[in-house]
Amino acid sequence: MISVQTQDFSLAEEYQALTQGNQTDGAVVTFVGLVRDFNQGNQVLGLSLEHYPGMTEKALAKIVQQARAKWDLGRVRLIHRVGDLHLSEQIVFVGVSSKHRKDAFDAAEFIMDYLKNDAPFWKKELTDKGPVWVAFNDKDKAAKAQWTVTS
Amino acid sequence: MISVQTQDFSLAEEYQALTQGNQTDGAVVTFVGLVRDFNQGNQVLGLSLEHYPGMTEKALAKIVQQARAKWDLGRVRLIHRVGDLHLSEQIVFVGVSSKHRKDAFDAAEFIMDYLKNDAPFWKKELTDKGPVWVAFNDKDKAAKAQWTVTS
Amino acid sequence: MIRVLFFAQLKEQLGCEQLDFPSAGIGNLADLKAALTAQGEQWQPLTQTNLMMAINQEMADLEDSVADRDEVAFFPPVTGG
Amino acid sequence: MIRVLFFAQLKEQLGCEQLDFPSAGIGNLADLKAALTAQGEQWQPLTQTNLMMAINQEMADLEDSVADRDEVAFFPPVTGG
Repeated sequence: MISVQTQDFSLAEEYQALTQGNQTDGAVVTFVGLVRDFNQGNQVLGLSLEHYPGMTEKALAKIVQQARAKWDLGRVRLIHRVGDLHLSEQIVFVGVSSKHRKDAFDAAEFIMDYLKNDAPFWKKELTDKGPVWVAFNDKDKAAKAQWTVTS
Repeated sequence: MISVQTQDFSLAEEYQALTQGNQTDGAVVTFVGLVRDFNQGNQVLGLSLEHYPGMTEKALAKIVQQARAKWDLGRVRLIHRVGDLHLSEQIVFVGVSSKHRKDAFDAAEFIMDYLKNDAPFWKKELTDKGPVWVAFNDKDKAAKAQWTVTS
Repeated sequence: MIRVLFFAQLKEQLGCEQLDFPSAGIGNLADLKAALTAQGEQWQPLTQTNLMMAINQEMADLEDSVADRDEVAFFPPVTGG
Repeated sequence: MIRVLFFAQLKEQLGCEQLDFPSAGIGNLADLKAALTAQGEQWQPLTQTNLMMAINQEMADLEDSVADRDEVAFFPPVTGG
């Protein structure tokens, strides 16, 4: 399940969807990214998320497909919100179930690392100094690169 | 928050405790381990979890402390159930919040890897062939060892 | 015609969200970018380094071929998640 | 006396959950293990490889010192999580 949406999501509902009727997977890893108060030196009041409709969904589907090719995964759920978000609001959810915990941990982290590099989303932060487009973080490039080295 | 308990836990409540009033952490990683239907060649109907009261709590506290020394973490919550558990029931929860996602992912995985080696819990599975003490998995030893190599 | 889209700060810098551009003489993304930039001073933001590109909603490079009716997008490095 | 605890399959194999053992002549965990094993055939499970040990609820090795009133535990490799 992949969704790009303006509305919020519920971790409890996502977890339910990952586990209900699923007796084969003993491991569930979830990641939630939230709007935090301080980023790249600015006090953040909220943010606006722009995306490339059509391409976004394809890019996310490809990332999940790449993860499934690398690891033995059960269920995978990926949600990314767009539009205006306030401080502490949820931005992104990744949930992975699998038989073994290492697969679930690796796949969830891989999906986030690839999303940060390959999915057409752009964040404009509303800061105490005015609106600021978030700059790409080279750490995210390095995070993606590690998966091709260690695989 | 560290707890060894017979009663079940709620991912939603744990997530709430990790995020409520927490504006500085933009990343939350959770892991849930569940009783799965097939393990080490046996059909599993349920399991019984024994532990070493007193030592268990100390061992878990030490593992969380080791994680905090390695990474910049916000909140950490760790729950392990003991007693009799049925198929698909929740066994263990780890939740970590942090400013950056890599710290949260690494710390959650580290805590599970160390718990699997250093916390005095023992699982007896009720299988279709009768009760079977779960054998230690060498993959868990390797999983722990990786953290001292890559750190 | 080639449908051309711009996103995020690039869209703001160009003051343009989308346009249709004649495909005549355009072989690849490099050609399209050069033709767009040649339109005038206000198109200089297209020459910034690190711009990302997509053809028909797939990531692409300057050497990738562009044909009539393709959808092309130019945008800054992505920052979602 | 040394308080000695056994867990999981080791507890079942020995048919014993805990006992108090005289500390006289016991310098370290190896001494204690040898003295327990010397009690008879039913204590042979203590000689299995990979047994883990704790002194006062901290993981310990055979060389670690044991004193009167210590709490010592013997158990198989752990399998929680």
